[in-house]
Amino acid sequence: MSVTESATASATVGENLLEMRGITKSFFGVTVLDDVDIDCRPGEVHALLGENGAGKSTLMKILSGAHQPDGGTILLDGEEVSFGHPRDAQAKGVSIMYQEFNLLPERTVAQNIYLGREPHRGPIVDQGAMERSTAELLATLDAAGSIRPGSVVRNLSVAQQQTVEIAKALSFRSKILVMDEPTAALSPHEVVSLFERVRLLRARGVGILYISHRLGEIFEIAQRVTVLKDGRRVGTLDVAATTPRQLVRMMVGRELDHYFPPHAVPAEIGQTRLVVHGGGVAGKLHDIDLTVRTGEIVGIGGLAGSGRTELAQALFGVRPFDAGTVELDGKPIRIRSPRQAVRRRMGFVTEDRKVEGLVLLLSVRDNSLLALRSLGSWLRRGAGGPVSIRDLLRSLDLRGAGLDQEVRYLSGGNQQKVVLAKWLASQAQVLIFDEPTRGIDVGAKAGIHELMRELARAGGAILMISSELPELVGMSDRILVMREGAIAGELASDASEDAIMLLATGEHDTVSVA
Amino acid sequence: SGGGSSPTATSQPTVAPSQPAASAPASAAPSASAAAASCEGATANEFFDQAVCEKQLAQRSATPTGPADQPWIQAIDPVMVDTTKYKKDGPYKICFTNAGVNNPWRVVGFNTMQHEVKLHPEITDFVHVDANGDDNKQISDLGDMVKSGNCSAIIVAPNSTKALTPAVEQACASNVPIIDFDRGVTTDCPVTFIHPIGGYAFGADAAEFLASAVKPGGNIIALRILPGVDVLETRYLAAEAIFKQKGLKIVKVAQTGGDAAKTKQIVSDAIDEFGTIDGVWMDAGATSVAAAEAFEDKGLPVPPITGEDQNDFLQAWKSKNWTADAPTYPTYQWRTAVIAAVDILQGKEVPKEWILPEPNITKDNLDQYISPDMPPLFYALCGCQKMPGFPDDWKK
Amino acid sequence: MSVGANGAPGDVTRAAPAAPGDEADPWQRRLVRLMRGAGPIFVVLIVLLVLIALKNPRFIQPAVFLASYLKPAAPLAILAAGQLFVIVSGEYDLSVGSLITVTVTSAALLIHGDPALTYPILALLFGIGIGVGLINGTVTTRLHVPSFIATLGMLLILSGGIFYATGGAPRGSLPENFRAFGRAGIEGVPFLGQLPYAVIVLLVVGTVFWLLLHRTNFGQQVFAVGGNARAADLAGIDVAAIRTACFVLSAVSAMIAGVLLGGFAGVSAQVGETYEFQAISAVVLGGATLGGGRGSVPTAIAGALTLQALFTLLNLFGFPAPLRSVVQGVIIVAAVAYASYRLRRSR
Amino acid sequence: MTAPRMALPGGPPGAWARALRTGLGSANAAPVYLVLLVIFVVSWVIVGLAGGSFLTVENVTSVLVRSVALGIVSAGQTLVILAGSLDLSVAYVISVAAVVSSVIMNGDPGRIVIAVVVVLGIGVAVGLTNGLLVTKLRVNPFIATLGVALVLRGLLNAAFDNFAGKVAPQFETLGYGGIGPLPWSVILLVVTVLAVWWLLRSTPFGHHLYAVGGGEETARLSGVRSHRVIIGAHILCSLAAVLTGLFLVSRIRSGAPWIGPDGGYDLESIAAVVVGGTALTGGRGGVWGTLAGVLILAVLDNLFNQLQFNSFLKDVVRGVIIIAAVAIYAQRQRRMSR
Ligand SMILES: Nc1ncnc2c1ncn2[C@@H]1O[C@H](COP(=O)(O)OP(=O)(O)OP(=O)(O)O)[C@@H](O)[C@H]1O
Ligand SMILES: Nc1ncnc2c1ncn2[C@@H]1O[C@H](COP(=O)(O)OP(=O)(O)OP(=O)(O)O)[C@@H](O)[C@H]1O
Ligand SMILES: [Mg+2]
Ligand SMILES: [Mg+2]
Repeated sequence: MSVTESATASATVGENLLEMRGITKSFFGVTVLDDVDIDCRPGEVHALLGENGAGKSTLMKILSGAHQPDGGTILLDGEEVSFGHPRDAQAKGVSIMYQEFNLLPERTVAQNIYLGREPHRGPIVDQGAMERSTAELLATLDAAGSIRPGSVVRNLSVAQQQTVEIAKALSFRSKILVMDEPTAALSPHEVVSLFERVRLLRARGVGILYISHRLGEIFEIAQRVTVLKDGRRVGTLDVAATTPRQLVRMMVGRELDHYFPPHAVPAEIGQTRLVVHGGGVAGKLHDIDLTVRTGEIVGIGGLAGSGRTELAQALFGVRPFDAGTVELDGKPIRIRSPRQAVRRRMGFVTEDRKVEGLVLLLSVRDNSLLALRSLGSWLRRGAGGPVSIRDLLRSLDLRGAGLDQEVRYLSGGNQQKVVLAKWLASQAQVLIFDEPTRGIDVGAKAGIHELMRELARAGGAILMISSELPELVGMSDRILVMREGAIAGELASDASEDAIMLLATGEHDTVSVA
Repeated sequence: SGGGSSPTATSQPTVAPSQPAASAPASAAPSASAAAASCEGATANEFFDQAVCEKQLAQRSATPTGPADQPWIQAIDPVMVDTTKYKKDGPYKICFTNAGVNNPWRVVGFNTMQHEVKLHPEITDFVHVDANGDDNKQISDLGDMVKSGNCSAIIVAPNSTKALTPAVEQACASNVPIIDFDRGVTTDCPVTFIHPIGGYAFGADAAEFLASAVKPGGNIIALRILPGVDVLETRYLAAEAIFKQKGLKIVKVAQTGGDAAKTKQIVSDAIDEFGTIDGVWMDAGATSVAAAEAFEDKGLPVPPITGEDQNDFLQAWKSKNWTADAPTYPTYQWRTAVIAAVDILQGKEVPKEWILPEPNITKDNLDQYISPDMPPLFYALCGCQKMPGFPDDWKK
Repeated sequence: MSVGANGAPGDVTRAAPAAPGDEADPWQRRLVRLMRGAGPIFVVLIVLLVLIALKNPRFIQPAVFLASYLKPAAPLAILAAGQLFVIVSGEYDLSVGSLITVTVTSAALLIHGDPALTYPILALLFGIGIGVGLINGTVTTRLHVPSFIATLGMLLILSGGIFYATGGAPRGSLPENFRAFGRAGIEGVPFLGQLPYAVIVLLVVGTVFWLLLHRTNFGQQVFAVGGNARAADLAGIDVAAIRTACFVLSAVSAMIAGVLLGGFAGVSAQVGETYEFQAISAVVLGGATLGGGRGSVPTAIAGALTLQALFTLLNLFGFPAPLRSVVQGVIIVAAVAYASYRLRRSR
Repeated sequence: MTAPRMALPGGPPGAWARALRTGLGSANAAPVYLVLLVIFVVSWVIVGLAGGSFLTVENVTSVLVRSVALGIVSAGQTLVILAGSLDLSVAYVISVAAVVSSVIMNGDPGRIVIAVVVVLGIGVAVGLTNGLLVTKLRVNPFIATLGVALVLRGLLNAAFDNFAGKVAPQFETLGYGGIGPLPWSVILLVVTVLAVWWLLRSTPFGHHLYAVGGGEETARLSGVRSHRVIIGAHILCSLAAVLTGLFLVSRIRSGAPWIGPDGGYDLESIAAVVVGGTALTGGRGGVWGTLAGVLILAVLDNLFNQLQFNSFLKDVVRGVIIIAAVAIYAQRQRRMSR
């Protein structure tokens, strides 16, 4: 579908450290990688770019042996390899820093970093050596002060955990290093020291595959960039020979303008719905003040770990506020559990569909009725309800799935639509979206954006957490930016992405585009 | 746990002389006189001992020493041993390590034992430790009693034969008099071992009764609690031999695990399978009533059936006028253990092997053993009827 | 309880789902899924019954079938149906065996053979059952004790408690009007002869539980809770209440099973032994998933009937008693392994 | 958040608990030992008042000896539970070990070694079976090990229905002998616990065990061969059960097929492990906690014996204590995870 620009800078075979050819992969019948090629040379940083759900992480998980490809070949130093287990990949000198945290909360930093390859004398793990080399690693990341090798990961902040992930990836001293969004939760000066490491590794001839949504970073350290879209390779370019605008077009397949539905006009915005004064959650959030009115979408931006999900969880009673007051339609309320929130016609589209949004074993119908049923009496006969689920899902344009299809067989986008159906069926008036389009393909993404806007127009009050700046800017009528558990500031819908990053980091940062 | 195969979950081994030496008015015991019976033709397996079998069958007609109205201090062919070396002045502390009180027979027995203790002012302290049917715990329990060094005498009711032997040997070495009753141990170091005649006799009584009551060639179902418990195996071995001699057909041998529901199920299935069952042989009486019900529920007459001196069986037998027989394993041996302990401490001689007689309950002497106002799981041969506190203490 | 290697949603055993994308009407699809997901156990059951009939033709006479097969099978079937709720909601109930013993022994103790007391005491017993269920549920959901441990503790408390009360062995007795439930039946029914009350009770309980689990809001929420408790919670479902209700249903089914067993064979101290494992085996044979989210009342009952048929058959063929547990062990493991294999293949 | 670490009377301040924890290498060991301490002291007082002797060499050794059988098998159970699995087959493995070893020895000292080797071999086989069922066939551990238990039970009862064989007299010293007041059996227990502790704390296997129990996927992505780890844990668990069987048969002189199930070692060992503060979900806990759990049950046993308490009432108290202990840890864990 999308034009494949001539892969100008493709290297001649032989000098490549790594070649992945014709990689194909599908999950539950949904193809997420389709005949993808990528290679990497010694001492090169090869960036991998693409929208959420484009397949970047999956491709890298195949390289690291976490997933097995349905088709395609992997060549290391020209010889074909196949990784049945991550250990095989490690043995061949491929190490990866995963996007989602892969640390054991109950274990120490050192134990996590050397998990699976503990230094040992004879049969005995050399704890001392382990902690010493951990300390050295952390020192190279300027983190020796803040993180002890012996401290239990559970007690670390998200940013610190991110740093540990990096230290772990570096500790492999491997030929190929994959970094999947390493800077998502880092503050700029942490990013700087990370890049120093990366340059040192390049000098040592390590090949680095680097995934990031921040174009600025790519232009700073990458030599080549491959763009993925909907699981296909759009093209590979020399960074020197391209521009952010070109990359964005390759990623999105269209110009960014006239992509999001129009913002709310003042007339559409009605009375105040939800108000929080000085809301706080011990150790997580403090001094939260916010207001959401009918008809408007309030965006919440910030770095990962800035407390956005906690805020959503506090509002919805998952981990309730222990300080401050909340008002709904002018009346002070206390929401101590999600159940109470649902009974007040609130809805929460969570960050992680599979874990928090859906019962994968149940059918589309049953998932759509989840919230509605929780409101009904126990003995009422199962199906139905005031709204017809069939019509509802038709209006959501849920393709390729019958009502009795188990949701685990749906694509990410369709799954997200079922989550929406759940809240529409329960006629939720105040809706919180946490990363509503994470891992969802462009088409479905536009559909979901349309729906959110329609909900607002229909008098809904919407709070939208997003890590995607374009989405934030494109969808929000107002933007709140969080930093370290507090609201750092509020911006108008026409705010620039720099302005958001500036508030999010509290200092100047490289410009980032989706 | 997922259910074990322990003999402790089962009812007790029992034996009975067909001539209840004195405890019953001379009654027509099973027509097949003991003399006629023999152990010929029994399956010679690890448990079978021809000589012992013959001896037990003979002992059923032996006349025990001692007062006829107190069978618990009677003894069959006693060989007395001197106990002066254990003589000591009271007051006494008697220690009792008990396999458990985990079935009706043991409950009645232990209850009776406690009342026996009350009859001896010289016993100022009676220590009872319950092993919950766990060999290893009982070994520790016994060990602790010996170590504590303040027991005048130790009574042992082993959880299983053999297992306690090493511990008992150590106990004997401590010069505290050891009294073993109910199950044996494979050492003769205890001062006395109190037990009824033996499994062969029990099995034979029941089998002889069926032989007399069931037409030759009739179908017999033999219900056993579980295999492998020596004291139960002997019952079956003797019965099997006698059925062979008398030409009765054992159409089914099944393990009930001592569970009423299972018993009833097995019998009911057997009736469906074989059409007619002419006699039911039980190696223990706890589930006899359940077995009989299997016939009643099919609207069939209850065939000749054997049981034990458990009250529910005796009452059903009488009220429903069954053709039945109840060999017994008297709970009064729990009294004997205490009596023996005191005798030993007072230096009186006691039988080395104290073999107690047991009445066999037949239709003729049934009435004297029925106690209508007692609970169903009461055992008639507790020898407790004249004790202070009877019957209330046995009802509560 | 976490099940280690099987903790990940992908690993727990499930019946195979209907193929994606196929657009049949719901009822057809339901039928298809029933056949695919639950078929095997019915096939196994029928095969076993046929084998029994071949060996013993009397077996298929309605009267014999009812009296010698269904009647004794009823308690386990009812117990399995109750346990199923707990399993589907993602928990275990190990206390049912001892609860059965408590029912029988305390009934005998309290009624003491007096027919007049039967119904009051029955009411009291159900009170106890509901109480036990509530405690199991509360300890699990409010005190966050894994149900495996909570109900194991309850097992010790109940069995210890009842024997402490009775002094070691059952006391008292059960009057005929109590025993009738498990023993008697409606006489003179055309071709059936006697229709045992136990079978009627099984039909009633089975139907009620089936409606509850598969035809009500509550039932759907049980599946949701077992399938993904966090998602259920975030959808406003009262997870604790649902799970507690499941424990109550399980306990009540144990009381009913106890009443039938007591009626069938009278007072006995071992009456409840190993029933907790039998029930879980039956439920698993019926294709339910330990860890929650999958299962159905008809197949759970079929699982129980299959176990019963298995024992009858082995007994019929004079199989040495010990080897029966071998067969049972192999069968439940094979059943779960097969389901788990089909699940992975279906991906 | 560090506020009251324990809901127990006499709980010392956090510092002490922390010291204990680091010392015992298990986040939950601290409260377990406090529970043990409390129960110990309470028993001491009660027995003292009742005029019994509690803190005597005899009594303490008695408590320890009573802990040996459950202690060893629970140490093994700790491994599988830490790995996120569990093992319901230990009771029958114990019986198999007891019976087979006694049959092989049959009173001949010369055959002690071969007997021990053979039963250890059986242990490996059973553990391997459990492990393969759980990992390769993806059978839920509860069902897998329950099934194996049923199979063992059947085979055992089919082959042996009574005391079988006889151990060599020398072998009985394991059950009854000792150095001075210290019984060999207690030394065996201590050695086993130390070995498991060392394994968990100092070997790669131990680290991987915690990792797999704490998050199998994470461990796998980090290059841990999670299946091998789980299988290994099951093998070691069965071996521990075999040791228990050997100890028990050395006490009862002749193998009895009911010795395992009658001791209720399957559910009791799981109970001891969780009372010891190891999470049933895996990944958290340790063998010292388990030892404490076992001692708690043993001290209760001793207390009830000395007071001649009704043994059924003891089950009630056990049930309550098991639930209460786990409830306390659960609350504590939730506080920490906040
Ligand atoms: N284990 C899985 N099971 C099922 N679907 C999956 C799995 N992992 C990824 N997917 C789907 O594959 C698609 C690609 O996911 P992937 O994580 O590779 O995207 P990505 O490019 O990394 O996105 P992001 O930028 O958000 O990280 C998504 O639709 C996702 O839902
Ligand atoms: N209740 C929770 N339990 C465990 N992890 C959580 C919980 N809430 C949030 N997290 C995870 O902790 C990290 C920090 O979450 P937080 O809400 O503080 O940051 P955020 O601004 O939402 O970042 P993100 O971009 O991950 O949403 C995120 O990865 C989030 O998924
Ligand atoms: Mg990704
Ligand atoms: Mg978040």
